[in-house]
Amino acid sequence: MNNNMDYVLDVKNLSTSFISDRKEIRIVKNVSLRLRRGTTLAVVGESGCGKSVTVHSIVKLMPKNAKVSADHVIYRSAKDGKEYRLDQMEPFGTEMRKLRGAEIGMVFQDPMSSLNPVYKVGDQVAEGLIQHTGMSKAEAQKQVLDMFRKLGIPDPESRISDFPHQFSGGMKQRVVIAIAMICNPDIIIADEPTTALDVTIQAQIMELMKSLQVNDHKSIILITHNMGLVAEMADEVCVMYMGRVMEFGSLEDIFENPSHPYTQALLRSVPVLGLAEGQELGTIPGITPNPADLGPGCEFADRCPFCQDRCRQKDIPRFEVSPGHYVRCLKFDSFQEVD
Amino acid sequence: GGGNNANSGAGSSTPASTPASTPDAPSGPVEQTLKVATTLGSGGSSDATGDKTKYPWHNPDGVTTAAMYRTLLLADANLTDVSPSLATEYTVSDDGLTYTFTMKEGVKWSDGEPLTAADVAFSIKTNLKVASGNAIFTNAFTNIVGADAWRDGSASDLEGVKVDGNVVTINLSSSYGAFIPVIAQFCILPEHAVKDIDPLELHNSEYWANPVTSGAFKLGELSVGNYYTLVPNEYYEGTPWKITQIINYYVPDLLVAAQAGNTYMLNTNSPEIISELGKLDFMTMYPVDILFYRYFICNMKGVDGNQNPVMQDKRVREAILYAIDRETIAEQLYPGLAHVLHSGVPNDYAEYNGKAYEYNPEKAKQLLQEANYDFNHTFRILYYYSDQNSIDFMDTIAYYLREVGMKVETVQSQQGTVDLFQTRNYDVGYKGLSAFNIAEWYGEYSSGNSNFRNIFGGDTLFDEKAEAIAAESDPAKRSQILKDLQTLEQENLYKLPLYTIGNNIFVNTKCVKLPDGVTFGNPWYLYDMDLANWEIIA
Amino acid sequence: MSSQTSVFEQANKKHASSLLRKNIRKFVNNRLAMIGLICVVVIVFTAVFAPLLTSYDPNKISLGEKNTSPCMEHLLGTDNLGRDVFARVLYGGRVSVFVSVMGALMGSLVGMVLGSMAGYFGGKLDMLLVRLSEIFQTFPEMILIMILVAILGQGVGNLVLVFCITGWMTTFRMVRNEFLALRGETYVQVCEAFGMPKAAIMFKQILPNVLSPVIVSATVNVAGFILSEASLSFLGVGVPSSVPTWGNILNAAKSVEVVSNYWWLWAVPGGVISIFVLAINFFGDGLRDVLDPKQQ
Amino acid sequence: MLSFIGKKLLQMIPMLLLISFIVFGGLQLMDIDPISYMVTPDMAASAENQEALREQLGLNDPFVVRYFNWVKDLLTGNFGYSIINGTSIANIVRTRLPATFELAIIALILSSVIGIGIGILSAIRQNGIIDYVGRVFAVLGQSIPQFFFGICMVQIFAIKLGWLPVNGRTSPGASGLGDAIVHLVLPVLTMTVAMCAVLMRYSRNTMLDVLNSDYIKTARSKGIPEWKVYIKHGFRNAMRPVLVILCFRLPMLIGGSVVIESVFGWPGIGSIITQSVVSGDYPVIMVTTLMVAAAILVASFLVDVLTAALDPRVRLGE
Amino acid sequence: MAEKELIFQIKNLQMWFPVRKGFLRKTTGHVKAVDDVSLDVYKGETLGIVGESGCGKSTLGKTIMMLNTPTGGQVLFNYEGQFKDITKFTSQELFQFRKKVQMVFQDPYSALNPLKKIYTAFEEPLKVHGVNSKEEREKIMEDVLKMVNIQPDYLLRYPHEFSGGQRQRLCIARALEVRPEVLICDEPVSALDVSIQAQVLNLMKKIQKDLGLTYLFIAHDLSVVQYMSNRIVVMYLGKIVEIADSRALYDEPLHPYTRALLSAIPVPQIHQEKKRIVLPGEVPSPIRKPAGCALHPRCPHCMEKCKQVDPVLTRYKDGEHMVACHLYGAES
Ligand SMILES: Nc1ncnc2c1ncn2[C@@H]1O[C@H](COP(=O)(O)OP(=O)(O)OP(=O)(O)O)[C@@H](O)[C@H]1O
Ligand SMILES: Nc1ncnc2c1ncn2[C@@H]1O[C@H](COP(=O)(O)OP(=O)(O)OP(=O)(O)O)[C@@H](O)[C@H]1O
Ligand SMILES: [Mg+2]
Ligand SMILES: [Mg+2]
Repeated sequence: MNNNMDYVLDVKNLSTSFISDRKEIRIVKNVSLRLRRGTTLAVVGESGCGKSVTVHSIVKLMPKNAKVSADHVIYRSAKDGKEYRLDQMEPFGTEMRKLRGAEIGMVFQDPMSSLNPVYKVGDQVAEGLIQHTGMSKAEAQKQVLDMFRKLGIPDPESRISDFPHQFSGGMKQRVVIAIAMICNPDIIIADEPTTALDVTIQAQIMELMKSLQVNDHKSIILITHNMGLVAEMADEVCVMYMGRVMEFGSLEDIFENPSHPYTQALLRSVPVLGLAEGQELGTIPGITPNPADLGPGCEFADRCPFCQDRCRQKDIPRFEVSPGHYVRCLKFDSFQEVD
Repeated sequence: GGGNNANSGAGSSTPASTPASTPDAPSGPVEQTLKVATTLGSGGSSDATGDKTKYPWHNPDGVTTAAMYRTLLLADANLTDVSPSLATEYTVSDDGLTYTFTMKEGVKWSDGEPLTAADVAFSIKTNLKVASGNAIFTNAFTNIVGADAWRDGSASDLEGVKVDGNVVTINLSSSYGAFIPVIAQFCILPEHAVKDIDPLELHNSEYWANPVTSGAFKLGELSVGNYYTLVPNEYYEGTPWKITQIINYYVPDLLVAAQAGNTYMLNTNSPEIISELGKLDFMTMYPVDILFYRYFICNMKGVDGNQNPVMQDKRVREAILYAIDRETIAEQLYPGLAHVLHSGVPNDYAEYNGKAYEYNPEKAKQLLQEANYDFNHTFRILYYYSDQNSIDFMDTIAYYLREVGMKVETVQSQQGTVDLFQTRNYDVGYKGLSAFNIAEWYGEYSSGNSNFRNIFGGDTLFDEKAEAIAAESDPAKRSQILKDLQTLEQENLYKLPLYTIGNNIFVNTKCVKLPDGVTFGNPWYLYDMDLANWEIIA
Repeated sequence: MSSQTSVFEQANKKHASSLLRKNIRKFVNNRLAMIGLICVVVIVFTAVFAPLLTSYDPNKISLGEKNTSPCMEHLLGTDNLGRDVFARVLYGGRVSVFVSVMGALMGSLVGMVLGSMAGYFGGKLDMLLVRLSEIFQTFPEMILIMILVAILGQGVGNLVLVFCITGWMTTFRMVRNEFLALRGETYVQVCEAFGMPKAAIMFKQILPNVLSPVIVSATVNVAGFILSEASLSFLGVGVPSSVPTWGNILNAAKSVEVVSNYWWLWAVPGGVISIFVLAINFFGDGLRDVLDPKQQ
Repeated sequence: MLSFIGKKLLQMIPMLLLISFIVFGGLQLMDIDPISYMVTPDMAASAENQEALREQLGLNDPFVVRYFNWVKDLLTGNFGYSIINGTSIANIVRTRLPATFELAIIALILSSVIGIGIGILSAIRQNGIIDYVGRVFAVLGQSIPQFFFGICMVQIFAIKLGWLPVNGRTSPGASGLGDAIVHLVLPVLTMTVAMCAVLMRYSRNTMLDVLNSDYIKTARSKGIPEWKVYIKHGFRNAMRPVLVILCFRLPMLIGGSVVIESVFGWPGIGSIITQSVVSGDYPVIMVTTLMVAAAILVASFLVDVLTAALDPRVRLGE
Repeated sequence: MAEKELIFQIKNLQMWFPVRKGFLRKTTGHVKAVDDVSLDVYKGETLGIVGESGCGKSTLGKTIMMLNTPTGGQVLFNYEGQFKDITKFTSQELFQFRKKVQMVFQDPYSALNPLKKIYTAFEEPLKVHGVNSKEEREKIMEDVLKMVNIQPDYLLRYPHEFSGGQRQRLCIARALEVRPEVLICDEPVSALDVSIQAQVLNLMKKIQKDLGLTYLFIAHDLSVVQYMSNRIVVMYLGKIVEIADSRALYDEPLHPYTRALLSAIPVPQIHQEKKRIVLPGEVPSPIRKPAGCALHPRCPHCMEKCKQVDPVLTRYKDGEHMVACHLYGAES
């Protein structure tokens, strides 16, 4: 087994529910995942499956109507070698704030709205730096300039004092990445960082992130629903469906040996460039259910071609089909069950 | 003549809204400041907006006017007797056409200029040319020889007024019974300060923001919209007043001002204010009996010949009087103040002929039916008082008229007498008149009355008698004329007299010590209140 | 195929009102909004059915019984002319509610029509109307109202007109902005692609979608107009004082004497005004929560 | 920024002209004979004298002539005279406008500070005590007729308790700040209560919106303290829509002073407008409303500038 | 490729939107959303249009449908062999034309009026186009619903009760109600989840086969376009840079932009070594287009000529493949 220290982030049985209209709806259910140092973990799944909620629960940036519980959420810092129990921290307490930004950087989906429209981008980037290092504004500006250069923002000296609305989408996303990177955090959590961008710009950003990861030895959690991006970026993949991790494994595990019916169907339904003429796409029948009216058992049962009665009876456990490759499907009940 | 209490134009407000004030007597260690108040609001005159002091040729009322201006003669509280003021003596010729006034020597204006007979002549002449002033003055001065020629500019001087040294002689072309009481209300203005002001705009002039005065006081400070203060006039030659300062506050509500101790004197006929003031033990009430008419005028016919068909039948007019339970209204709405009237002659006058319109709804209905009154017609009653009491009163009237089957709408006019005399879009108009004397009441019927001819069509029926009552001063003859007028009035019923309303004057006797023997009179006129001896004690 | 219609109809029963039902449920769950609604409904009902609730004529004067405190005979006492306060408040509500509701409705209507046109057609017309609304907005509302009353004269009808003239701007701006946004919505383009007439697109397709904020602002306006009516009575330029309205009744009771001696004369109309305004505001807030998903 | 200000200033000119035209034209609709107001028929000395007055005032000229004369006069600083009481309008404006502004500005500042402050606090502590109390206060403040509230305040604080003067702006003899302040308390309080309520509700809602936005999440993800998130990132963004609503409220503030001034005998422009309207003093109505409109235009211009200062998108153009 | 019947012939189509500024709203420039586009569309084919956001794809689609009034050029439509210029149509003719060409839009969530029942949304176009009897309308509605696999009784629901995929199917069905010959699909699946996307794409293919429709398929995702189309048009800043058979485009992309686009698309296959061409910089705003070839500031093969002369669309090796690039200028 791997040394625990290899895992920067270790999440065990994270559950989140929201209370709305006096009803409690479980959105994320017993999610366990581990992020290996220096690698990229991709979280995939369709819209609304709880990807964002999962990572936001980890960094405790949740609205007031959320209830989060977990067996543990451990962050292992490379800087001081300590273990931090994120699940036991106050969401906006000093401990948590010290980690946020400094050790865990976040990049959000929509660059257009992630930047405060009324402040200069340079100041926004420097803000976290000043907060965590206490350095002067001038020093911070220098670092910001460096970071802008590194991220390939042209003409950084002048752009540093521009406002967000003067930036194009791709440039804004770079600024957002700069905000996440400026304190040199161990982990970068990127929540669909390119969904709002064009392919050619997406390619630019992805190249950038990849190089950051490789050169600076960062650990990245990449949330996406683009299987192509996963294939290009990830080392390990976590496939989510309706708040559950359906399958977790290395890139090879997922792409060459997709085990969960959902993963299989997902991979088949994506059009691939150069598909032979007349070749049909695989489809997933049915529609995505509403999290509020899910019954017991497997969440995918209604759309699953292999569904049996027992799939609908109780929560499906995780089976380890090969080392580090976990599947939540009763088809694999011959394998060892892990909690 | 008579000051019309209903200062119409702006839909004059409650009777309580007229400024009340009294100076009071000095002495003692207490600072001798008399506080009075003027209501802001309704009414466009400058003192109602707090921009200026009062123009004394409207209603010459109040402590402040008395403190600032003087007249040739000073009337007593009943306006019957006069005593010398600016004039040391006066004479009247036997035919009642020539008046001479001998001016007191050494009188000065507040700016040090001497006050002379020329100022008197100037004031009378100017008054004839002003656009706005109390009708009592115009009515009286129109009788001066050459008044018309002077007014229309065909004469360069007013023939009937002559100045000779310190004697002013006034010649009338026809006798005018109330000439002396009117003179006792007429404030003399300084020629040297006023002569350059266009008489047409005199009432509006900025001059009133800082006028030159002849009385014991002159303006101290005017804080627009807040207050003005009066301070002693060092050129005043008479006995100095004990009071050393008068503050006139501009207030939204007189009662509140009284409660807060911001006015030591006010007058009112509103039962609500009376009862509330009654609770303040420091306010002492002095009832005054005055000729304050409340009445309906029937919209008959304009000089333009435009007739209002509804009111033509006399039975309809009569029915209205029968339909309203005036006794009860007087008792309930103006307890102790209102007295029902059956003509222009109050019931307690000897001349009252005894004809009474008692509450009799059946008779009213019958009369209406006889007159073929159209019960689907919406009967419009116009009024311009905006105080709650008047609104209540109108509601009550409307209620009684509805009870006899009429459809009634009461309309509160913002544009007061304009609607009353010019627009004339009503069946009866509710009006008040604080009459100087009874002749003023009957003068309204006269075809020469420029306002009422618009309503009564310039009917000459009353002319002769109305003129006679104004001119006559012999009591016996007056009595006969009054009786005739009364009959004529009741035969025609152009005006429906409702009642007279008395007034109560309140004085803050905790702060003001009144001299012995002071009597209060009509608060809208000038009279001798012995102000020089008022004293502030708290 | 004949069975088809019935399929539609059956399904209709099952689904038709689910959106409505959901919204109603949401609204019912909002306690304040429900209280507001109940108050408004109760007050409006009592006003409408005033003759059934009281046998007194609001104008019936009975000078012998003036200023009676509340008793069995006169539930809320009588005023200084012996008129039954309960009856007056009920009948007064008719006028006040009518004036404010009609004012708000007409204002919204004008605002909606102008706003739709400005938003849909844009360009010069839009610029013109926006300028116009800005100018109207530059005048203090109270002053504008007073000037209009001076021009038009007093009266219930005129007051409605005045409220309409002074109240259309907010609706106008709202509708216009919504239209500018909705004009680009795909379903509008779909309609255009089908060649539907412009008027139908404007009024049948887009307008219903802007109704909810309009309704909310109309409720707010109703509350505002109730207060304006009272203020105008105070200034003496409102509904003629012989007509009982809440404003007139309260205004009649503003004298110090009444305030300190006859509490029911001011507390009742004052209370009704405040409760109604409060209730309308609560109701409006609730509606906003239900109708405007952004605010949740 | 300068060109922005210049452009805004230029835009005000046609606005003002239009407003002046509307004001002038509108008031011609008032079917009134100014003479009847200048000289109340009761006190009318004689008909000929009145006719002379009419001609003298140029009231017999055609509409357009009168409009241009009026505008010309205005531009040359001749505001004319009240037809009711002859006071020079320049004088009225000079003496009254400051009083109204004093009241309006103090109430504006006070209500903004309180209203926005509480609004933002209650957004931050949504469903907390402040939120609850603030909301109750807000709805209450909005639901009591202003004049009635004012009258009650006078009765309680001036008459019963005697702490404060009943009306007016200054007392005779007394001068200085203390005197001014005691006179201001009640009118300002009355005005603030209603104004506050709206601002409170509005700023609470916008702050809530802002707090839900992505950049707040970004700010939090940097690990900066919560108060900084609220003040730096939340407040400044929430201010912009609040400023807009404030701008819309300005007319109401001045309009509200109409009632307040009547209740408290405050010698401001509001009470003059009331009286002019009631008495048909149209030159005064025209000039004073024009002044008020101009003042509001200027104020909203200031708000625009402030908005631009707050928001670079406005300042630099989209 | 021969014997194909033309259905649309687009000649030098131009759609410029004026940019107005300032108080007086003076026109200070133009957004050249579609600039001199010429294109042939054949009956029964699927013509894909790709390009980055803002390059004018939607504008092109809408202009062909005359939802925008073009500022220049012609759009000829085949009326039984006769080509008529629809840009000159009267409003009545246009109204009739709307039956021939319909559009499916990107966002199925806003394509249905949230306040109207689906039934109403389906009924309205039929009413407008003169199907007056209720039975007839319901028959048509039922037919089109069958085509998209939605039960007829769903019609009485409100849009919010449907998922994105269902809504998009409803939108397609509604467009089919008037029996169009051409369907312009403006990014019909980009708002949908991957798992749903495939359903809709397959359905569209099936419908096309059944009804013999012509598709103009607009998307920014080249893989989707390629899956759907016979021929592909690549646009950049309002201009067509390349037109090719979809296979040919994949096998032999000519234009540097097309190549970059192809290489930028992430492929969901692992162990695939790929040389990615990353275009530097951003797509310029269509208000300030660079002179010469619009791509030149970002192009790795930029030549001096590219900065001055705008290349025209020319046939490559006289085939169906057309490209607008100076790199191939010599060969044509
Ligand atoms: N504050 C909240 N209150 C209630 N429900 C919420 C809240 N935030 C998210 N949800 C619900 O949680 C579910 C998962 O949301 P989440 O944002 O994690 O999805 P996602 O996988 O990130 O989807 P996407 O790809 O669209 O970003 C959704 O059904 C959403 O409605
Ligand atoms: N009505 C309009 N007025 C002004 N500019 C417009 C208008 N419609 C589109 N544009 C501009 O034209 C250009 C092309 O827009 P279009 O919507 O056609 O792009 P697109 O390729 O469809 O982009 P996307 O992939 O984002 O849908 C854009 O810059 C857009 O801003
Ligand atoms: Mg997400
Ligand atoms: Mg598009």
